[in-house]
Amino acid sequence: MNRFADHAKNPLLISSIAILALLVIGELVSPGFARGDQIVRLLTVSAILGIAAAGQNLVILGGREGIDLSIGAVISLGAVIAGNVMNGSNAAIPLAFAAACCAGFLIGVVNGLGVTYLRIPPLVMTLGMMGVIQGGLVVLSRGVPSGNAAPALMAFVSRSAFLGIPGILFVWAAIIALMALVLKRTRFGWSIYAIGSNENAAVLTGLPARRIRVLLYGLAGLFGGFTGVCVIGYTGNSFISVGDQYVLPSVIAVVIGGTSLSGGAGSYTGTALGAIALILLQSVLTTLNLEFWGRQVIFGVTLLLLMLLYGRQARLRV
Amino acid sequence: MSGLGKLGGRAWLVTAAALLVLLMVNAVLQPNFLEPSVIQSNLTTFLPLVLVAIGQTYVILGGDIDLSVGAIVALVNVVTVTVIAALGGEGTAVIVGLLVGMGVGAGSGLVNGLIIAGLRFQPIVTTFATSIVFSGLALWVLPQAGMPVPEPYWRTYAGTILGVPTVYVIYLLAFLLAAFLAARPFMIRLKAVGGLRTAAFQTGLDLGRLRVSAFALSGLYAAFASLCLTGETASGDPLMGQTLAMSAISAVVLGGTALAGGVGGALGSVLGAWVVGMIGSVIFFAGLPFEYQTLVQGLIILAALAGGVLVTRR
Amino acid sequence: AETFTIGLSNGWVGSEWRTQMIEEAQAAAKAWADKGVTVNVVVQSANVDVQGQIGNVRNFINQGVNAIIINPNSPTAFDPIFAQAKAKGILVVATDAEVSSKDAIYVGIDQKGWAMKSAEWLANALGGKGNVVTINGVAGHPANQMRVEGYTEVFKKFPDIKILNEANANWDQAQGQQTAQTLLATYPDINGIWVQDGMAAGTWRAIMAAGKQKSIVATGEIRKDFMDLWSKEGLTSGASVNPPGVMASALNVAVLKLQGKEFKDDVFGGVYGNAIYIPIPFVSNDNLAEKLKEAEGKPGYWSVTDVVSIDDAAKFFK
Amino acid sequence: MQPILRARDISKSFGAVRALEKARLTVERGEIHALLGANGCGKSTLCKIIAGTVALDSGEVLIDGEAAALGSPRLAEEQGVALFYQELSLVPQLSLGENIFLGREPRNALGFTDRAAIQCETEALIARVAAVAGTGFTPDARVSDLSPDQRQLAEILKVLARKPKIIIFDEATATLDRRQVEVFFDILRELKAEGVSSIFISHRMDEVFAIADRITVMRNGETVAEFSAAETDRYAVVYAMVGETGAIAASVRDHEPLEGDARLVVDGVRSTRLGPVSFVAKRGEILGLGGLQGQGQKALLSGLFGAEPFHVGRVTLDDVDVTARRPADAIAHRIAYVSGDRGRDSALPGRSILENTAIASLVREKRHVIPGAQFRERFADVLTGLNTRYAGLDAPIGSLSGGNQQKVFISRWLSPAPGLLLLDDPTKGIDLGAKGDFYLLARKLADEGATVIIYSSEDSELLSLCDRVLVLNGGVITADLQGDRLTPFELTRASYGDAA
Ligand SMILES: Nc1ncnc2c1ncn2[C@@H]1O[C@H](COP(=O)(O)OP(=O)(O)OP(=O)(O)O)[C@@H](O)[C@H]1O
Ligand SMILES: Nc1ncnc2c1ncn2[C@@H]1O[C@H](COP(=O)(O)OP(=O)(O)OP(=O)(O)O)[C@@H](O)[C@H]1O
Ligand SMILES: [Mg+2]
Ligand SMILES: [Mg+2]
Repeated sequence: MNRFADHAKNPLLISSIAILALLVIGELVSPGFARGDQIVRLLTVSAILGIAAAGQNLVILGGREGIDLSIGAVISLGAVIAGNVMNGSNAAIPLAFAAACCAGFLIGVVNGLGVTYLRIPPLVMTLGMMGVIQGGLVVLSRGVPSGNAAPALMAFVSRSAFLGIPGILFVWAAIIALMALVLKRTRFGWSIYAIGSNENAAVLTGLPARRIRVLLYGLAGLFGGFTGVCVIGYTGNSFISVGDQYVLPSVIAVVIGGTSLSGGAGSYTGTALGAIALILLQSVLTTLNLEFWGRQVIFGVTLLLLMLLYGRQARLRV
Repeated sequence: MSGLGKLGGRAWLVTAAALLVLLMVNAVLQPNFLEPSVIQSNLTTFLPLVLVAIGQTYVILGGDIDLSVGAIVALVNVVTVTVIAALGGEGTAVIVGLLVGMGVGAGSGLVNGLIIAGLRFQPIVTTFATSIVFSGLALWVLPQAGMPVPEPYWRTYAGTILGVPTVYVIYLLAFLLAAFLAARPFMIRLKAVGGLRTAAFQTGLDLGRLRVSAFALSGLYAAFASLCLTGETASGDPLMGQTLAMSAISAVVLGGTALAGGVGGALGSVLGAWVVGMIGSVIFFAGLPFEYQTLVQGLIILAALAGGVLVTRR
Repeated sequence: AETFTIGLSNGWVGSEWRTQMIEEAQAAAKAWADKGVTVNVVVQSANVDVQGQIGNVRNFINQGVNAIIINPNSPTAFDPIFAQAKAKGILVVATDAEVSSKDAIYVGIDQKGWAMKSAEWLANALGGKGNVVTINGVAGHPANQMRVEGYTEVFKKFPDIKILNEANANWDQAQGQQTAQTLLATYPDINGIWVQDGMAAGTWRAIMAAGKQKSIVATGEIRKDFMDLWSKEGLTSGASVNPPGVMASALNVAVLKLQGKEFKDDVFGGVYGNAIYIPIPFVSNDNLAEKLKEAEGKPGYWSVTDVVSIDDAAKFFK
Repeated sequence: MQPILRARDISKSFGAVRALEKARLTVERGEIHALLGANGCGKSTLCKIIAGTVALDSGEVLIDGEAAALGSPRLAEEQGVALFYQELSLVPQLSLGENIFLGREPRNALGFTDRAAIQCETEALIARVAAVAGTGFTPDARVSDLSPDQRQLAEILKVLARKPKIIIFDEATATLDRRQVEVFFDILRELKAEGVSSIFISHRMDEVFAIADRITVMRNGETVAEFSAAETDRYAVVYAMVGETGAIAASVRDHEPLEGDARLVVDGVRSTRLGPVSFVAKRGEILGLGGLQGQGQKALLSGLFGAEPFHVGRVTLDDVDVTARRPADAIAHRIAYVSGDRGRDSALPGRSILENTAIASLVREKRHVIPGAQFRERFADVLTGLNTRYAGLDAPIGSLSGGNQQKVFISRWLSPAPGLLLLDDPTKGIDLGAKGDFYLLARKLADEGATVIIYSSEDSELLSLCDRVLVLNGGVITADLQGDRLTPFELTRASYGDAA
């Protein structure tokens, strides 16, 4: 029982089991669901959510009730900026990435400054920022052509680059590896865990906790901007609410990936698996020929069941 | 009382000041702003947010958060109109509908509370998941908007009870319930739970019961809000109330309740909700071009939140 | 000269279609100057829920406008507030989505007819038989509901058309694309996809990614950038037009009414008996080139539009 | 007669950590019973089990001869047990009065909280400690505004207000000064006179022998000895605590005045509750900071470390300006700081022992990438050198007992050795064995050329360890004791200043 409980606490294992189970259910319900090319497409969608969740993961790891609700608006902004910058031209893709990431980074830094120096609770700061960006997008998108994704960007997201696998998956794999490396093997990574675990103690070992936290929010924005470019690569053109659907799922992916919402513990590998599990679940539900409300209820209940395994708070009486 | 004044005092004074400024600006921009009918219509508009914010206050004071209030509002609305219609729409049907609606609201809150406090789930993600379930159920009960409520219902809501506008009566009752709860040991204990959970536990408080009560109250107040909305809209709508949760959190924080729990109170949240409502009104009467409205509203709210946190910080 | 103040209320700012709707209404108001009528418009446009939009209407009432034109967030929720507006002598016109209030009129397209038109096109394009999936907007939303009724009614007339699955993707292009991907993978034998609005672009991307653009027919949409793609890729598609000009049309009708004209007795119809339906243009491969010419020089987000001119509007009156 | 409390064969494990192994404790009616043992031997765990906050694995507790219900703190309270928590059980956001009556608020006829009664009853309780409580200790003072010793007093009052028949004081005197301890002892004696039984946990042997009737000693989760205080002596008790193998640290003070030049020069520093303060310290010197609690000793240390920077003034070390604006500045100048408040200032809970150890070195050595095996070995060596007992570098820090955790936090600064070591009551709540290791380490570092500044709430620690003691009062230095003048008498006199 104890051994089982120990394993049951390993989020990587649980997410993997959940993913396998969903694949099996999907294949049973509709043969062909777990086919290779379909899996690749689902992974592509997961990659977009997963990259968005990377930023979310960082601010959550950094503790102090870290969360970024503005990430959806930043994604939309990134998509709109990228669309305007590229406007169908392959040559402008690097510039589009740069511009979207910069804009996201700057917004993230503002979030970070508000959270650390003005000590506004992150939920509130980023919620307010979400409203501001959405308003800014309404202003920005008016009269300005929203533009189109460049063909090469769309190929990057949905066409095979190598062995039937699109470029974005290689990029995501690289991000997963890089995040694991940074979190486990660099001082910056250790610092994130340290400030998430006990900020005061981290400062007393000489870590610039506030600068790190500002940077984390900046990175969250940067990942948001990057996601925005990927989204426009996926959809072909941008619209101002395109990022809304990523806000809470990015948090959920982090949580079912085993990162504690109180900070200081977790990994991005888990988050990536969480993102895949979430997208798979949505997909399986789509294939079930149910009324919409039934899909909703099953979706919500499944999320609760997943959290039953490891999204829980510590017991008070030990 | 002195202790209360010292602890909660500064936070809601700031919000009150902000509200005063907004009121004055609005009065300048809108000549008939202070006419009783205009005041009443504004207060009517703000009422559902006020109610949801009061309920959310208890959850936040206890150190949790409830993102599902919007979905509860929708669920209560469709259940109420369905029950009233099913019972034939007479006087007793309305009463039963109201009671069932409140039961559904409190019950939904209870479910949240039991899952979160009982199974030790994270409140943010849990209430997000239950909100998906509640909205699904709302769509099951009433797949599309419609099903008018009987005329006496919404005529009474828009009219008067014993000569007093019904909306004011509801404000009064909501305040009385909030004041009742504030005067009970329940409030101190809830703040203790939100303030430092281990200490509250070691002191022997029944954390589970307190947190569940807070969620149930939040659900109940969401039901009140929903019943008001039903009075305002005179019909069922399974998509009702979707932006309420986030606005209510803003209102609670603007009202000086600490998001981390342990500090604050319902009165501040009422002021906070009024501030959120007044910002929209001021922007309208300032005559901004429409594409700037969302931006300016966002900026003002962000500034108000930041300002509030800054001023109350020590 | 006559002067009227008209309040325009829009409860969702998530798409450029809405922006275009308001801009066209503003332009229509200006155009009245030629007729010696001053029409001042006051706009309230933000993401609000029903309660927020009721607040908007209240503001208009308190401000003392002559008429309110609203793109409502609910068909039924405004009955009491419209009654109050009418009591103050304010004309209330709903557009884009019908309202149940007997104190308001509706000027706009018949959403059900809109769906029937494209469903008929799809059924005919399929030769009256085949497997169809549908991708809808927000479940429970009135416009969505009427559209579902519309296509259901049409497809019922074709016994050989089988609806395999009806999914909801919330009028979000990316979700539409993701849903289409899953459906395409789940049902290898899809012949036709009936899909609404912006989600059509996403659906077509999924179809193209699956290499099935020759074997599947699907409904399309009326944004310029989609029509560009449509023509470039030689797709087989058809799209009912819900013109963003509906609000301008409503405004023209409203001003005529404010001038004291009386409606003809038989103009009203619709679900609630208070609707003036305006024509629904249709874009198909037959007239695509022509519509693209109209769109020349417009930004990618521009939608094919149509406004009931003042003269045409006058035909509704005695 | 029945003992009022009898705990038998209590066992408890936290995961792999065995906290208690058939521990026992017997307390008679109306006695003051000291519970002693090294850090991590399970004292707090045993108490928490009796108070219902920790679930036991096996064993039984009898109160008045009846099997006690241990399911929740609430049940324990109903059976007349109250626990003073080592980490305190106060809610910082609530007022003192609300905290004291939390969960048992007086009510009026309508069932509403009777705030007037809270105010009045709290005032009555405060009166018992008013003489030593300092300013601002009022019923409506917010607990987060109280100083650490005031919070400790508040926890004492909270426990008293529950009118229990068995009170457990788990290191209730840890941050109290002598006068406060005296008042606390008076309260203990009153309770005893009323027939209330007290369990008293402390690491200060003086206190134990001053107040206890009987003594129970625990080691490694087991109860190893029971004494009557009158019939035993310190040596026997300490011997039982550390076991045969334990070496008891002797005095390591070097009585010869130090030769050499001033190395650390602190010139006119000032901060909110400090200053102006000026002094010099030599290479190899262990400089103590004495005086009553809260006279600016901590402010001085955290100022030197840059955690709460000085407003004015200048600090030089080896003629280099080391006035720190933030800890990183100080660390760059090889200044190290170890706090006694491990939970707040040192521990990175949930992280591994390696991370807890190595993080400061990464900063100091400006490394951005974590090096490999050699790096791990380096810290394993340091920890071993301090006699730290741990399962492995990757085990979480929480798996260690308090004393061993403190060794980890000290080891942060030892590789390489610091030039100036600031110790802020570093042995608070640490057992004798670990303290001995600690003193030896401080002396060794000093001998190797470091300057050590230590604040301690225990005078005996300063007297045995330091070459010189600066006594602070009201934020300024009022005495500089060294050589012949470094005696308990002089230290006490200087601490109390004119008021003595
Ligand atoms: N949030 C709440 N909403 C409504 N009623 C409540 C709420 N909390 C408590 N009550 C009810 O009020 C009464 C008093 O509650 P309270 O929490 O003060 O408990 P109590 O009577 O003091 O019990 P105890 O002291 O044993 O905890 C109880 O009957 C309880 O059910
Ligand atoms: N909640 C917990 N989780 C895991 N281990 C724990 C927990 N509480 C205590 N321990 C472990 O149990 C052992 C006994 O700890 P306890 O706090 O009872 O010791 P103690 O005698 O009170 O020590 P000290 O004198 O330092 O206060 C230690 O090894 C400690 O690390
Ligand atoms: Mg202890
Ligand atoms: Mg109670």
